[in-house]
Parts: sequence; structure tokens; C-alpha cells
Amino acid sequence: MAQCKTSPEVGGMGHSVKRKEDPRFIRGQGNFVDDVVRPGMVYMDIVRSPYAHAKIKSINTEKALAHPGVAAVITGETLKEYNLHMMPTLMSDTQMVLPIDKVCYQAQEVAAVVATDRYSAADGVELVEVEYEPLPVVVDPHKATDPDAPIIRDDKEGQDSNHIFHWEAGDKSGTDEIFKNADVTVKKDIYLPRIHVASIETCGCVSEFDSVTGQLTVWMTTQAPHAIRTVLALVAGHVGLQEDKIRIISPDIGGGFGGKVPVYPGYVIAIAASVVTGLPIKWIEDRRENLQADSFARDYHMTCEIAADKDGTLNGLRIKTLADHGYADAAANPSKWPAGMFSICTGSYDFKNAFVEVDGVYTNKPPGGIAYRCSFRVTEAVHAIERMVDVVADELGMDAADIRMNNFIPKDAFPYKSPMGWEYDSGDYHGALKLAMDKIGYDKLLKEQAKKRKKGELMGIGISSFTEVVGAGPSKDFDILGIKMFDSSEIRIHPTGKVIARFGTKSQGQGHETTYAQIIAEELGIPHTDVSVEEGDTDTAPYGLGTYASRSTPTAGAAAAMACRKIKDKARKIAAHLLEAAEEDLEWEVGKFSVKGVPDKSVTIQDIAFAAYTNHPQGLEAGLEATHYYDPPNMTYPFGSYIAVVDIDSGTGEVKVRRFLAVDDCGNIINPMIVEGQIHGGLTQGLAPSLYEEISYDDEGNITGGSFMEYLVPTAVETPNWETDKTVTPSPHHPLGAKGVGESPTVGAPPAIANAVVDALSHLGVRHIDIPLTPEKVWRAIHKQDAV
Amino acid sequence: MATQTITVNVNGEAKTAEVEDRLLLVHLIRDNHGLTGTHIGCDTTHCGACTVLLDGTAVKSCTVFAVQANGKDVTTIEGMEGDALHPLQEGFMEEHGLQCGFCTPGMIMSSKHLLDKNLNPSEEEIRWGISGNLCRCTGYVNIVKAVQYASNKLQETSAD
Amino acid sequence: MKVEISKTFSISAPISDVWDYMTDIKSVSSCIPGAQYNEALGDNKHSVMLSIKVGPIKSSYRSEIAIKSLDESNYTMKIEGRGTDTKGKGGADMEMVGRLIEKSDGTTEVNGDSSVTIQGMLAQFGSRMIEDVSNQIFVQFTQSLCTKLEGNSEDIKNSSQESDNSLSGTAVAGAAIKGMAGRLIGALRKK
Amino acid sequence: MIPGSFDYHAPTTVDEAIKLLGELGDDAKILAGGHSLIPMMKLRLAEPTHLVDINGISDLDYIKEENGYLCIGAMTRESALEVSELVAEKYPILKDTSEVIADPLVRNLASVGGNIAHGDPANDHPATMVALSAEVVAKGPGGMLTGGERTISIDDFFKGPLMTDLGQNEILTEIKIPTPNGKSGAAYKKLERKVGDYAIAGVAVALQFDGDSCSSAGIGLTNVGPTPIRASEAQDALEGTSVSDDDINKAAELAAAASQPVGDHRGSEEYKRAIVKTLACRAIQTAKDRAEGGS
Repeated sequence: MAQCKTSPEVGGMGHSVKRKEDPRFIRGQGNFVDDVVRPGMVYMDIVRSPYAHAKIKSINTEKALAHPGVAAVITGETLKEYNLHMMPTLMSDTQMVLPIDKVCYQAQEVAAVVATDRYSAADGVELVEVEYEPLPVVVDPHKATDPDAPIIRDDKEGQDSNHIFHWEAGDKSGTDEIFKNADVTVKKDIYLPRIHVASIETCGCVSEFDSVTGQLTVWMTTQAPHAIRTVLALVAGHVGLQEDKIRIISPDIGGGFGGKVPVYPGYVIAIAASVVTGLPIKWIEDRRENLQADSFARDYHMTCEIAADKDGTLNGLRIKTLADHGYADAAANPSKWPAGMFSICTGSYDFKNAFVEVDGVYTNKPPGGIAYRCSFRVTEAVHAIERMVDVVADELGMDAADIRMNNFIPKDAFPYKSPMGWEYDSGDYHGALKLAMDKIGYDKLLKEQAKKRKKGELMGIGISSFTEVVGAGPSKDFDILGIKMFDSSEIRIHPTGKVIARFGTKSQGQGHETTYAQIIAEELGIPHTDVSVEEGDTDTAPYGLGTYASRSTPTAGAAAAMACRKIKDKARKIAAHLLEAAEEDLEWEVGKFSVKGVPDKSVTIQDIAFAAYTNHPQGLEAGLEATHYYDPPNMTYPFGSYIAVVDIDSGTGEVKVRRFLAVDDCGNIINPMIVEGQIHGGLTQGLAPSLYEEISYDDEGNITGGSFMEYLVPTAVETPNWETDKTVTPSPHHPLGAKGVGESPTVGAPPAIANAVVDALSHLGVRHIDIPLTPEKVWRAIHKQDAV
Repeated sequence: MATQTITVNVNGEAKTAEVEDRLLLVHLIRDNHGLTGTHIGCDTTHCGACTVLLDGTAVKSCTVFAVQANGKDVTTIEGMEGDALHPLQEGFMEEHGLQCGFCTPGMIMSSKHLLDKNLNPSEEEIRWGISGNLCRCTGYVNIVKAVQYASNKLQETSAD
Repeated sequence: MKVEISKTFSISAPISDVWDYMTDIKSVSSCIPGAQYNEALGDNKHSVMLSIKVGPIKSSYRSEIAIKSLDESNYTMKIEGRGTDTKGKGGADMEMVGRLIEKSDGTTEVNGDSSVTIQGMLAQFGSRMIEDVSNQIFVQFTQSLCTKLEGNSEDIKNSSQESDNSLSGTAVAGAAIKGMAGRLIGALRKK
Repeated sequence: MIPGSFDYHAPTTVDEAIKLLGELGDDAKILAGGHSLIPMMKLRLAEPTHLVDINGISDLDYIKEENGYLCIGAMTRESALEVSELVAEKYPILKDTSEVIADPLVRNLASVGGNIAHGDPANDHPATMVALSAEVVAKGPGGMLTGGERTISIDDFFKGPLMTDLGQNEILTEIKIPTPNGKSGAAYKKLERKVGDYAIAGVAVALQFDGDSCSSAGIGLTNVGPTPIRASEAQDALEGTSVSDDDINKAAELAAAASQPVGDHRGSEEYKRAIVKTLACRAIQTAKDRAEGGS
């Protein structure tokens, strides 16, 4: 990259340095939770409910306990003795750890078997006899609030329906007024189905309790170890677990995508079991458990409306959403935001006014509402707006690119205040879309499509020009269970100029060890290879809220830059002492201070580090280190324009993504190689729910999609060869001008693909098809015209 | 509980263990022999994280019983590095073919078998060749490049 | 998941014989492949063990079958059943309405509408086979019922005795592959 | 997921295996490639108490032409069909079929015999074998005269979902496919949602021509019934015709009519029938092209 400030050896921002993480992984030397072995360790396996809603009449553990190798069977009654049978969710709802009298979803935890090895534990699970009495099941969220619907949470005082919350944002009357006077209004029901992150590593933990010291150590698949420690101390303080005696270690994580943010009952049971038995306990989910019981994403039923002028000017947006939360509101959202940042739904367009409302309901499904690689509910918002803009374009006979270009928030309008109150930091939407159109040859594709249509061949071009909102977040607005969403960096420079840096975040593949080292290299001029990065151990890392919602670079990355600047301030003092010059006479260039006008008279940061321990000025504290807790002044707003080209087999309805070009803008880039890799991965997780993935339930609450037999994670064959490009519009408030990026493609890709498919069929009168765009749905749209 | 004593040649070293008949090969490798580079991701033969070479053929070790490997050669990711990194290992690092690293050992083992059969596969052949392995992070583009890197390097070496 | 089976077939036997037989759970159990009658529980309830073996998959349901109504004047019966998998992997509810019609040729037409609701493991992992297997069970049941009722009346009385009634492929089987099964299979729908 | 306990047996000859199956009775299962059985065992849907592993029987792995048949040993791996030159040259439908079974790693162990003996209507070889009018050779204890070996017509082999004509103590040892002669061609088309999925539907077609006229046709359907289905009326509709576009369309409609799909998350009954029609058209066309010397 031409504008790199540092040399390739230093490897600061803009250098595609090779990852520090890789040498261990390519040798099979990663340390994942299931690789952790402790002396005397035993195994836990979980009995799960076959019913979606049932009374538990009895649990007989006799046969299981008689099985060789089985040491204990833990039930809700066992945990109740310690008042640990219930736990709070992130949205201050409650959730069962193990049930006492009823189950509320298929695959819910019912009891746990502890045994000497995995095999005996699995055998024990088969031998626990549970007698159920099936209850009527609530599956359809639209029927959840019917007067005759069974009340799922009858355990909660005052809960006399399955309604959880009503939330709204924007200006209702102002928006209604726009709709009343509109030239054109369009309306569509859009459903984003329940999906699952399906990281290739499932969840699990090893919990070890030292009954002598009272020390609890838990190796755990968590994206947010510090928050886990605090929550654990709060809910289990009464049984003697205090926060100084709790150590959460998040080792290598085999993909997170939001699925490793929540606290699942399995963790709590394993921890309780280790405290009760005094034995180290390993619990590792299998894939069924992971897909069937762990937190889901999406499941938003949205009714979307746009009011526009005849010339395509977008004026008003209204969205009414029904959110299926399962049997508990365990969404991973900041407390004040029960529908996350769904109100970003005006997207990249300069609407005059907008109004959204969301109602959450209980159903007999597993609880959740996590991101699946997006900032809280942004994928839902972006899908709604990007699909609806195409619906308006189709209604008015306009080109999908033209309508976008005509309605984008102009470059000079930033910072831009949206009708929902968000302050977009920076953007150049026209630039990104123009680059995407030029690069993919948009006009040529339109001609090709026209030609193919005459021959009866189905080809579609789809655009998505999304705006993300990531990097939660400013403490005035964002918290998790009251803990503010800052993040942290602690940087310590050793006498020989080598660095240990610790963070409150936790990488799950994003390459933090490399990226953070590069930020420090950029700021201090110390080669990235001289920087060790540590995360995930609550005993050593500074407090932080963890990695999700594309927040690591916006928060912890900024914290690293700020800590470096504190270090630089002190280094300047030491340099002045060493160079016998006044501080203000010194100037910084990569890796050294020199006296202004006398470039030979300089000291390197390494010299300064050595002096900090061997020759520091009198009156100045020794050492060279700093910690920074970064509370961002605003969110960052990465954006991009994606164009998908699809071919459709009219005989089968199969969709083939022929080309996909992604132009992303995440501000200044730290490691282009890593950013591109993030985009490739995010695009694939955008492709997946567009065409393949869905978890659904039949009328009895049986899950379909409960294993990789039915939950269709795309392979290399289904995945196209992604094409990428970028524009760079720095964030004005981030110390490095950077924005989060890991999730943009997951957010932006689905509407591009859906728009391309609808575009291919638009001449047949098709205006919308819900994702996943299965062969049958597409075939029906072609042959039966019964698509929405 | 039926048990047998089996000897499996793991990465060139004969390892004997007394195992239950039902022990899965992946657990023999991981739990009995402590080679934790081979991972478990799905249990239903879909993800390929557990891929190892059994007598030179890539198989999903979660769907083979340990007793079936008695007397056979098993190569795991830990057996890939000789005096130097295997070109595939190098390729994954050079081309950023991994992120979280969980699927990586399986990907490398499948690719090894692919290149053993076909030293110069096309992009399409590589994509089909690794279609028994799921990756959730990389979007496969750079994995394909990593295999191409190794293919080129191995061809150069064999041409020497 | 829910499987609904509606079926009509004829038996060359007098309506009263058919009625007597079909309203006797013990007798009728002997015609259901894999069913084993255990005992009468009183109050028109009966305990029956239902074992189904499909290839390597074996499952057993401990079932309680209740005669909800019997209207001899219209030859209409309603039967309900609830089965629980003996390994705790789920359960099934069954509801069946049967009606007999006396035909002028002395045969009896049997109309059966049943629905089976399945919860648990089988619905999750066996769903793609359940309908075919249910159908197979029904076909075999019909054949077995006809065989027993179309014999002489002495046989009918003794027919609830033990016999090998496990589910076998032969019923639909060869027919399916030769492209004839469509004719044997009644209306079969999934909800 | 952990399978239940069982006793493992590893015979080295077919006779030894048959003897074991006889002794162990109904709770013994044959372990071939294992890629259908082991996942079922891990889900504990199947809990056999004995496994008789036939992987160690060396004389069941071959692909050869003999006495007018292509003979495939039961333990031939799917991957062997993919790379066999004989198959590619003379029986490309078998390559079509094996290439779309599961994924390449599974095919390294999964066996052709297992794919058929499992009796799963969603498996791909059964329909192909129906189209090719294959025969299945099974060996059991039997009498002195026959050595316990019998040959079963493919039409008599499949009895229901996961049910076949094989006795508990019989082993499928070989699949025999009549060697094509003269002008003939065959093809298999499958629609799957992604690599590794079962078919939404699949259609196998084998055509024999006498000059320009189709002298015999075989059509088998995958995963649209309790067993693979032979679309007899569709076959009849092709025989004696030149297999024109109209003939193809008519036969494809009859194939769709012969299918007995049930609706599930892979597709509704209506959709699956439509797919049978689409795939039948394509498979017949490819079979015809192949007969005419194209690929």
C-alpha cells in the first residue's frame, strides 16, 4: 500500500503481514477447549427433551447411576438446592438452567450425567428415564398472542400472555403523514428465518474448582470472558464464588459469529457440577445440541412499507416487526435496545421520516437472538431496506442502480443524522456503487440480460448498497447487563523494546494477534514481530466486553492506539532526558524521537524502553506501559455496494451465483490481507442464509435443520469465487480512522443475492421471495406465480 | 464391554492401545494418543474437521472405528511436517487460507490426498476435492489459493 | 410432524363379524405389524407395545389405546392412542375414526381416517421415511385384517393369537419398484 | 455423538462372515463402508449388538467385465468407480452416479454394495441399477448345490424403506450389470441442494437402440418413493420411438406420474414430481446423446 507510514519490517497499518496465529494452527497445535485436559478430569453429557412443551412428571436416575463409569446425575432439583436452577438472560429475562417441572423447547436440557469418560456419559444419558406429559405447543409467533394460546412462561409472575415487549423508534405521526400524501406506496411482508451460526467448533467448557482455595477456573468457548466472569460472580456469589476467585480462560476459539456470546445452561451445569463434585469437568456439545439448543439468529417477521414520489424519491419508511424470541428473551443486545440496532433500517438513503416498531413474543423454541456475524439486528434492517428499494424500483420501472444513486445520502452531508437519530460518521455511497458498477460491467450485464430474456433464459443482477452500524459502543447508550461497552488495551514495553499487549476482546479467527500488533507497530514503530498479543484470560487481560458486533477494531483497536499515545507521551519525556533537549523540541517519526532540525540527534523507542528501566529521569515513574479503556464517542458506519449476478435453471429453480463483486469501505485498513479474508468469509455467511440455511419447526415443535444433514452449510462448490474491491472513507472519530468490517459482507450479501434472483424473475411479475431462495421457492415463482 | 488391543501406525510410530470396540478413530487419535490437531465438528460426516489419512486415503475419522484401523497407517496433521513445513502448510499460511484454524487440519489432510492423486488440479477440481470439508471463516477463496500454492511448489520440486 | 392416512378397503365378511373384530383391541392389535397386546387397563383402555424395525433402526413404543366412542348403530368407532418411545426419544399420538358400511354383496367396506402426530427424535431424523413406513404399516395391517376376517369364523375368534407380525417389506415393496404401488396406496398426506 | 456398545468381528472370508451372521442372529449388522450405518449408530437410532466388518474380505473389491456383465464387487469404493477407465468409457452412468454421492471423503470409504444393500430409496445407485436392469448376487449359508449363492433381479431386491430381499445371514457380494452392446447410452441426473445432500429427486435412464429406434429403455427414480421406482410406463413410451423431443417429454411426464414422492423440507410432492420430469428429460437426452456417440 502506497501510503504506509511504516516499513514492511515494522509492519504497521496497510501491510499485509502474515498472521502470527498461523504457525500453530497449520501444525495442529491450536489449543481449543476440547484439547484441554486436566488431571482427574471427568465428562459431562446432557439429557435433552424430545418434546417442545411438556410437563416433567418424573425423572428416574437409578439406571443411569448404576451404569459403570457414571458418577453423578444432576437435575433441576439438584441445582435448586443451590438456587442455580434459573439464570438471568442478557435481556434481564430468566431462563432455566435445568427444569423442575416443565420443558419449553425440543432439545432443552433436562438433566446432566457426569462420568469417567465421554462414552460412559453418553450411555448414562440414554439411561435417565424421564416421564413427560406433552402440552399444547406454540410454534407460530403470529398465533402466540391469540387469547387461546397456552402461556409458555407461566412461571413468571404477571406474565399472562406470550407477549414480551413492544419497542418503537422514529416519528409515527410524521411518517404516517408522508404515507397519506405519497404518490406511490409499496408494502411487502419479509421474513428472515431462524438461522444458526454453526461455527465448526461447537460450544463447551472445562470447569475446575479447587475446594481448598475456592478458586474456579473455566476454560470456555466464549467471545466475552470478562462479562462471563462478572455474571457468574453475580449469580453464584451466594454459593461462595467471588469474582477474584473466578478465572475464565477463553483459549483458541473455532469460530464464534455471536454464537459464543451467551451463557448456555451447559456451561452453568458443568460449573455447578465441578463445584459440587470437586472434579474437573469437561462438557463439549455435539453438533445436534449446538444447532438445536444454542442461540439462534434472525427470526424476524417484517411488514415493510415505503412511500415515494413518482420520480423515485424515497420519503417515508414504516416497518412493523414480529420477533420470535423462543421461550425466553435471551437476545444478545445492549440493555436499552430490545431490537438491537434495527432502527438503522433507513440504510444509505436520505428518508424524510421513518417509524419502526417491534413486538417480541415467546414461542416453544430455543431462546436466543444473537447476531450471526452482524451487529445487533442490522442484517434484518438492511435486508428490509435493500429489498424494499428494489420493490419501489420495480413498481416505478426504474433501474435498481439509478434509484439508489438518486436517494443516497450525499458525501457532503456527513456527519448525517438519520430520522431514527443515528449520526452516521462518514460515507461516500455514490463512490462505492459507481466503483462496483464499473468493475463488474453493469451496463454490459444489463444488455446480456435483455438478450437472454428474449431466449427465455433467466439471469438476474442484484445490488445492495448497505450501511452498517458497528463498534458498540458509546457508554451513554450501550451496555451489557449494565456493564458499559468500552474496551481495553494494556501495553507493556519490556526493557529490550519487546512488547506484551493484552486486550479485553477475544479473537475467534479474526487475527487479533496480528492486527493489534500492527496497530502498536504503527503507533510506536516497534516491529509487529516484537509484539506479543494476549487475550481471553481474565486473570491477566484488562476488563473488556469482548469480540462481537464488529467492535474489536473500533473499541479495543482504538484503545491500543490511545495506550500507545500515552506511552509515547512518557517516551517523549524520557527521550528529552536522554537527548538533553526540551520535550517540545522533539519530533516523532516512526520508531524514534529526534531533535527538530538535528536529525542525527535521536533515540529509538527501543533505546527509550531500555532507559525507562535503567536510566529514567528522576521524578518520573520507572517503566514504560499504559492501559487505556476506550469509550468510543460514536459508532462507526462501514458501508459498501455489492453486485450479484445469478443464473437460474428454470427447470429446477436452482440458483447459481455466477459473479459477486463486493466493494467495501471500512475506513483505514490495518491489514488488507486479513480484511479481505474477513470479507470472503462474511460473504459466504451471507450466501448461506440466502440460498441454503434455515432452521424451521413443524406444528409439533420438532426442529428441522437439527444436524448438518439438514442444516446446509455451503461447501467450496456452492461458494462463488468472490471478487472484492474497496473505497476508503476514514472514520473521523476513530483514532486510526478505521471502522469494523468483519460483518459487513454478511449483512450486505443476502439482499444482493435476493435482489438478483427477483430481478431475474421480475418480468414474470415476481416482486419478492423470502430467503433462503430454495430451488422449490424459485421454481414456484417461475411456474406457479404464487410467490409473494 | 468388549475391548481389543490394537496397534495403529500413527505418523510413522506404532502405537498400541486397549480400546473399546466402539471407540471412534477420532477419539483414539485425540484422547488416547493426545494428538489434538484432528478436530470434531459435526459427527455426521459432513464437516471433515476430523479428516486423516488411513493408509494414504483421506477419511473422516469420526465415522471409522478405531478397531478398523488396527494394523494400518494413520497420518494426522501432526505428521505433515518433516524437516520443513509441508507445502500445503506453507500455502495455507502464505495465502491466508485459515482464520480460526479449526477446520484447517482437516482441509490440509483432504488437500494432501487430492494432490497425491492429482498434482495439478484445476480450480474446479480443488473445489470439488475439498467439498467434504466445511469452513465457516474463509469463504474458501484463499483455501483454493493455498492448495494451488502447494500444487505449484510440489510441481517445482518434482521437476527438479 | 403429522401423518394423515385415509383409506377405504373391502373385506369379504359380514359387517357384524368385522365390527366385533375391529372393536376388540386385542384382536385388532394382532393385525398391526409389530404390535403386541399387553393387557386391558379398564375404562376401555388397553396397553399395547408397538415395535417397529426399519432396517437397522428399531424403536418401541409403550402405548395406551383408548376406545373413545363406539356407535354400533352406525358402525362408527373412534380410537385414540398415545405412545412413548421406550428409550425416551419422543412419542406419538394417534387418532382414528373408523366406519363400516354393509355392501349389497355381503362384503363390508371399511373407511378409516387416522392421523398420527410424532414428536422427538424420529420426527427429526426419520421424517423422510415416516410417511412411507406408516403407509407400509397400513398396507400390511389391511392385508392381515383381510386374511384373518376372510377365513372362517372359527379362525376369526382365534386369530388374536400370537403370530409373526413384524413389519416386512413385502407389502408395498416389489409393487413399488414395478411401478404399481400407486394403486395400493391410499390417500396419504402430511400436514 | 457416541454409538452404543457392540462386539466387533472382522472375518476375512465371505463364508466366515456368513457363519458369524448366522450365529449372532438378528442383532448383528454388516459393517461395509459404514457411512450410513455409523451415523445412525452415533445418533443411537441403530444399536446393533454385533458388527461384522467385511472390509477385511479382500475378494470383494473389483470392477471387471465377465460373461456379458460388468461385475462390481460389493466392497468396491465409490471413489474407485470415479476413476475407473472401464467405467468412464463404457458405463459413464456409473460415474455420473458415484460422483454425486455424498462428498469425496465419504466416497473414499463408502461402498457400492453398501449403497445398494442399505435399501435407502434416497441412495443413488439403486435407481441407476434399476435403469440398467442389474442383478444382485447374494451369498448365504444355503445348501450344497448352490453354495448359498443366489442372483436377485434388481426389481425384486428393494422391499421398502431400508428393507431389501437380503436375509439376515446373507451378504451382497456382487452387482452385475449387463454389458451394453450396439448403440446404447445411459445417464444419471440428480438434483441436490448442496454437495453431500440427499437427492430432492434423481433419474437414471438407460437406452438401447436398434438403428434409430429405441429398442429398450430403463428408467429408475431416486428418493420419490419407499423404494427406488421403475417408471415402466415411461419406458414403454420410449420403446419403438426415435426418442424425439416429443417422445422425451411424454416419457418424462409418465416418469413424473410414476413417482410417489412425499412432501418434506426438500420439496413438496408437486415440486418433486416436476423435478422428476425435468431430470427425466435431461437424463433421456444425455443417454440418447451418449448412444449417438456424444458424451
